[in-house]
Amino acid sequence: MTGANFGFAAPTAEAAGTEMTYIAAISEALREEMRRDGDVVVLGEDVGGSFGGAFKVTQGFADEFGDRRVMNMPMTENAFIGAATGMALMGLRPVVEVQFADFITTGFDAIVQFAATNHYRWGAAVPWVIRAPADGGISSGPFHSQNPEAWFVHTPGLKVVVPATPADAKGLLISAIRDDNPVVYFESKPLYRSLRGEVPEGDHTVPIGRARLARAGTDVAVVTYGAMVHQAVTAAQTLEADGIDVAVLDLRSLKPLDTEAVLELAVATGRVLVIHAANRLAGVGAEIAALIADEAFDRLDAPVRRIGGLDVPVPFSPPLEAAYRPDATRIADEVRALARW
Amino acid sequence: MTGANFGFAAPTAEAAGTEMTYIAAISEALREEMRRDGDVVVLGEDVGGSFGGAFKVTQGFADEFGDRRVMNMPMTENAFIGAATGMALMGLRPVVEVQFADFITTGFDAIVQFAATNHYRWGAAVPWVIRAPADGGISSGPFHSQNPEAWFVHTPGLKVVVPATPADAKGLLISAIRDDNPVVYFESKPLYRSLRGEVPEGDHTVPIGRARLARAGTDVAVVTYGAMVHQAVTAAQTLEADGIDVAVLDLRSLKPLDTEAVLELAVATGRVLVIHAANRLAGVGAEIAALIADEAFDRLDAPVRRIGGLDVPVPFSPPLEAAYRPDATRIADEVRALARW
Amino acid sequence: MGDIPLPAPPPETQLDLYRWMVLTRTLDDRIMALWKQGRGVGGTFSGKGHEAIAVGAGLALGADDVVAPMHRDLGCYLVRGLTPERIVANQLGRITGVTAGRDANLHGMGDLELGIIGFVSHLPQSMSTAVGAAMSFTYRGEPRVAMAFAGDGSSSTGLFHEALNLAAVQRAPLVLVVENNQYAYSTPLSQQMAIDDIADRGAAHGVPATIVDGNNVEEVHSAALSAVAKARAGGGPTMIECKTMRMLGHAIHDGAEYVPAELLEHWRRRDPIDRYRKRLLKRGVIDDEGVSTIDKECADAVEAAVEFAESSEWPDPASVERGVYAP
Amino acid sequence: MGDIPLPAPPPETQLDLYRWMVLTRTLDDRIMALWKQGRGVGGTFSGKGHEAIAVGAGLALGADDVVAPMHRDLGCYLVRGLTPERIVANQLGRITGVTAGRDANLHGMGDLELGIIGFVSHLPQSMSTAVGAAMSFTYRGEPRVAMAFAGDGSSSTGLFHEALNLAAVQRAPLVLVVENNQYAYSTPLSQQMAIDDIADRGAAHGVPATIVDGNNVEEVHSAALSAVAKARAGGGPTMIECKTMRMLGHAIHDGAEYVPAELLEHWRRRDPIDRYRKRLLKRGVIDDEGVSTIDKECADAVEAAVEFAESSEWPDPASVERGVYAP
Ligand SMILES: Cc1ncc(C[n+]2csc(CCOP(=O)(O)OP(=O)(O)O)c2C)c(N)n1
Ligand SMILES: Cc1ncc(C[n+]2csc(CCOP(=O)(O)OP(=O)(O)O)c2C)c(N)n1
Ligand SMILES: [Mg+2]
Ligand SMILES: [Mg+2]
Repeated sequence: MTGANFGFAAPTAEAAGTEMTYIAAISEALREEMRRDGDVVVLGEDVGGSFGGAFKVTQGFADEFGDRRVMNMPMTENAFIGAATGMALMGLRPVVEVQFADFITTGFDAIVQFAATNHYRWGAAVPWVIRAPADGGISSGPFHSQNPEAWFVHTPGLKVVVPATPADAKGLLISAIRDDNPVVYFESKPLYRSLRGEVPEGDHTVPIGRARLARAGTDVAVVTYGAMVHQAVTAAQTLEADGIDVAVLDLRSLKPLDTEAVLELAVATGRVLVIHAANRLAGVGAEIAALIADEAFDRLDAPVRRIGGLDVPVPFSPPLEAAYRPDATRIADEVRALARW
Repeated sequence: MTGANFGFAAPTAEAAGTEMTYIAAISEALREEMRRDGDVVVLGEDVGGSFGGAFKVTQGFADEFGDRRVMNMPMTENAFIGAATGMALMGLRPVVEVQFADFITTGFDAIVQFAATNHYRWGAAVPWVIRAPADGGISSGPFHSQNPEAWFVHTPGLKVVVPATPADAKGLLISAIRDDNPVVYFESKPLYRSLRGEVPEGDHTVPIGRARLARAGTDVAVVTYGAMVHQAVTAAQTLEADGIDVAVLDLRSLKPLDTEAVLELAVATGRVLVIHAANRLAGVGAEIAALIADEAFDRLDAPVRRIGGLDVPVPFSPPLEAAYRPDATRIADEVRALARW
Repeated sequence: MGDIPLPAPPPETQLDLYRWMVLTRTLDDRIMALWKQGRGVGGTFSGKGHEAIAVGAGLALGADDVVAPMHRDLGCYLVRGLTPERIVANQLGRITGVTAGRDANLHGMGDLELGIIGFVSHLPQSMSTAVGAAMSFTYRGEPRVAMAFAGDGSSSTGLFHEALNLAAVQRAPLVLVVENNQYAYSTPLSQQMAIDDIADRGAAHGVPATIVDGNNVEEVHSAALSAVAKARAGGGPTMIECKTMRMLGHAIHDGAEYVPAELLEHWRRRDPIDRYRKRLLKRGVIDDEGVSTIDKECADAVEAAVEFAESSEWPDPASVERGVYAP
Repeated sequence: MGDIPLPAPPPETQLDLYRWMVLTRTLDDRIMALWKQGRGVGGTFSGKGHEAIAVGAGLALGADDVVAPMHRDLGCYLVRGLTPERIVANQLGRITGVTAGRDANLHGMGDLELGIIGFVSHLPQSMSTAVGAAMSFTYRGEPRVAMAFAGDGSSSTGLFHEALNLAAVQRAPLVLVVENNQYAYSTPLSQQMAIDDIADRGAAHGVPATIVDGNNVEEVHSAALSAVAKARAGGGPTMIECKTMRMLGHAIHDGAEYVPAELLEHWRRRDPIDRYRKRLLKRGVIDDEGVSTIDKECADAVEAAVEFAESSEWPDPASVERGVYAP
């Protein structure tokens, strides 16, 4: 259980249009956009040179695109995210890597106060993307495991996406880069090299704001995103044995939220479980549950339930982190309870 | 409609144990705690000298307590909140003023990453208070009107309080100062000098984590906090004419939340409206609504509804801000709809 | 700082510098008066005393350059082409204002057509934004320069140092104008920092810094011209520390009783506009009639702007959710 | 930097400095080995090359002083009294570790009884915390000093400057030890900043700064002793820039292929422990047998610690929500 869990050292470039890992899909999307559009530049800590980023997403990029397009930054998130905003105002499309999503708070002002409010205030677009490697479950401790998406969903003016599959990782990153607004793109570290999937070749985009039905089902709906999608699907498979037919909705985009898809599924099943790895209290799941409980009020057969992380910093030690974090077993238990309601 | 709306210039010291303004109660609490306990120190921008803070909460404090106890800070929120943490670790009880709650983001790391996680990680208490003048409705624009409480409620390890009355302003500040944990104390600027009320003399504490029934009622429950409590009470008075008997619960403490009081009232009325001035999307109201909709599921006669700010930066111009912000009229309309459900 | 007399700029430039300063002061005074009469909306800021900096530095830029001014830089917004109409309308929250009622007083008064980046309260976000703009010029090989303004208070913020360091290590074409007006709100320099000159902060990042008399418009202008030329030629960033004094309170509500009267008096005698008027009269670049004409033109322009703004529509409440996102 | 030979400290101190460095290196090596064998939990950091700084500075403090070390300062945690047992157990996430399984590797390894403030990843939060601790000493009139560690990477962060400025303007009894190890993760100094010496950053805030050879433990120790004495006497903060080299990767997973081999070779020849051993042998403060004894003692202590840690219990999952708040 070392840094190798992130696959720090493994290669990310794979042949296009094949099955590939989640992280390779991110690299591919970024590489293709940079080839297509000279306005796309990359900046962040350690993203350049022969190193290519803590997770190697930009390995080989400096060679291909040059040092002025793949820029190593001093450890100054507030300044370099602000600089990305300046570049974006001048018409570039910067893609910023924060080394771990946990460090996004160091640039909080640059994101929530300036970039997010800019278009509303004086009509100037800020077309940047922040790539933020998030999530835990791999013994990385309180500062390399965070899921800070709720803060950004609550912030007017941002878009927030969280791909759960290699195909969406590619499609959402391309869409985010082409979007004229500031987009925070949360990556699920635990999926980086553990998850493989088909990825469409070439110009594959996924519209921001549209959920994906990861699994159809009629009895209970699980609404979730990121790595938890896979825990939910695993739970759903287990529950087949119990005769419970579980639908899994992968939100993909948290802001804007695909409220239509959420409500449709809620109405269809009447029983909804909302899940995320971020701590549950005042998390994004609260918004989703409140939305369903309001708008689908008289179509619900059971209360909208939520599973999330506990209201504690993400603990380091494996038994503690396991207790902190939702998983397929807890999901299955909760779905059973809902089905019996 | 100038800065005088905040009453920048009016005096804050009044005779104790009388009716006084909301802001005078804050001053009094702080002054009394400083007299009682030499470990209580004050720091922030412009809090010292003859000036006594942007809102004059600490006017006269430097004279009484000296410059080493009422410290003007350079405009460096991240550093001076971090310094407060260091002082707190050494056993002091710093009370930090951020000039406007909007600037709390500049010290975000110091709060959510260090102070909040400290006790969990290595067992050392951080007994500071951050006083954050929040809320709008007085044409102060996007950066002097924010209500950022949701971010902190989502953060493990913090406590968050929002007094709505002079008595609670005093009682909660004293409790916050004596609490051994980091407490973010949000003040409602629009109440500063517009609201007067009885304030108990001397050692008046209000337990953190306990809501207050601002108005009893049986038909519909409004759950809210801060300045919106008064809008809700006004709406409730209006609704008497409609024959609707409205209860208003003033949460006072957002973290920990008085879930018992919330659920009790939800069960008693079966109809709940949750309100805050912060933008509604993924706000604290979502947590409260989700909680009620889950735990009081079969006791609800109507969906839990929410009113909050719109998902836009707080706009400056009065007609826009009025459209942005909940008020008694909108509250009354929504309560009527709930009562009719 | 003013030891070696500078060669005077061409008469046309002298008149330009003077005229813009007078317009700035006239507009500033008028806005203060409006607020005192209760005709304002929200709070507002005066840049009185900062005219030589805002105008002198602002006029050193070319049309394609970009600038990030702040709350004391009314003159800079003006020289870049924001009309008094749009400015007053902004302060009054009207639909015809730069931000159409979205942002307050001088906040957010950006216009990319005019090369102006709107600022936010969280100081000095504009500085890192300007560094990024400057980096984009280098990336694209454009001979453009970005200028940022920052106060003495801002110079202690972390972001100031991060941004300056970034500009230095990237050799970004940045000109940083530090407006050292002795105070951050009520806090004097002595409680903000333990150094005498903010210019010393350049050395921490390898950025050359000069100190100028911020109440001498030609000195500011000349230093800015050099820094802009150097940046444009690939010479990297420069800091210009302008020593001045904030002549009114921090904002309209603030009487600034905490400022010693002698200090204000000292600087009042060095008023940038009075001094420059005397100088131009002495040089014969202008005569009394010319002075009156400019005064009159400025007064008229400002009056028209107030009239325009006060008779402008309020924004439509139904539009409140519009514009959060670029389409 | 090492030009004028320093007077040697007393032999006892020399032996102390040496012994703690050897213990540090032995523990560090052992932890690396554990991880290579797959017996680690999560990632971890090596401070190889930093021993003279962590030990030399750490030993300059008195028992009542406070220190905020970071991820390369294993030696400092040790000299302050954290046992190898608690340290290894922490790294392995056991209940007997400093953080009882809450925080990872060296993070959060604080213990106020020992005057240690635990750090967080968000660098350099410890620095402002140490400044606050120092301010509390002044406030209470206690003759105590706070010491903070920061890396070259940290020296570009805004917080570094804010904290240093705050220490200066408050004349806080702070000693700042900058560990300039040439790299922030994969990023060499040349891509981080445009200055040669981080010590130059002191001038931005009026903080005197000295440069020492970070691989010469007596030089570090002597500079730290002076700075501590000065701070204790009310003389305000000092920065000590220690030039050194990170001898392994950023963390256990990092092979550091981006570091030129010659650079590492250059610094390998200046290994702080090898150099000091030779020096002590030459001075006759220690003989070969003494060296072996220390080696053996350290190896035994570390072995016992590993055994202790590996046989310690895991934290009880049922306790996961405990301790978020002080009671
Ligand atoms: C991060 C942040 N904290 C606090 C404030 C509140 N504030 C507004 S202006 C100001 C003083 C700024 O001083 P300075 O940079 O010297 O500019 P000046 O107003 O003197 O021109 C303060 C504290 C702010 N705008 N931003
Ligand atoms: C605010 C922040 N951003 C990013 C990181 C990730 N990170 C951890 S250590 C490090 C490099 C630190 O360099 P330096 O300060 O020189 O210390 P060193 O590791 O070289 O001892 C980085 C970028 C972090 N810890 N904190
Ligand atoms: Mg100033
Ligand atoms: Mg380093």
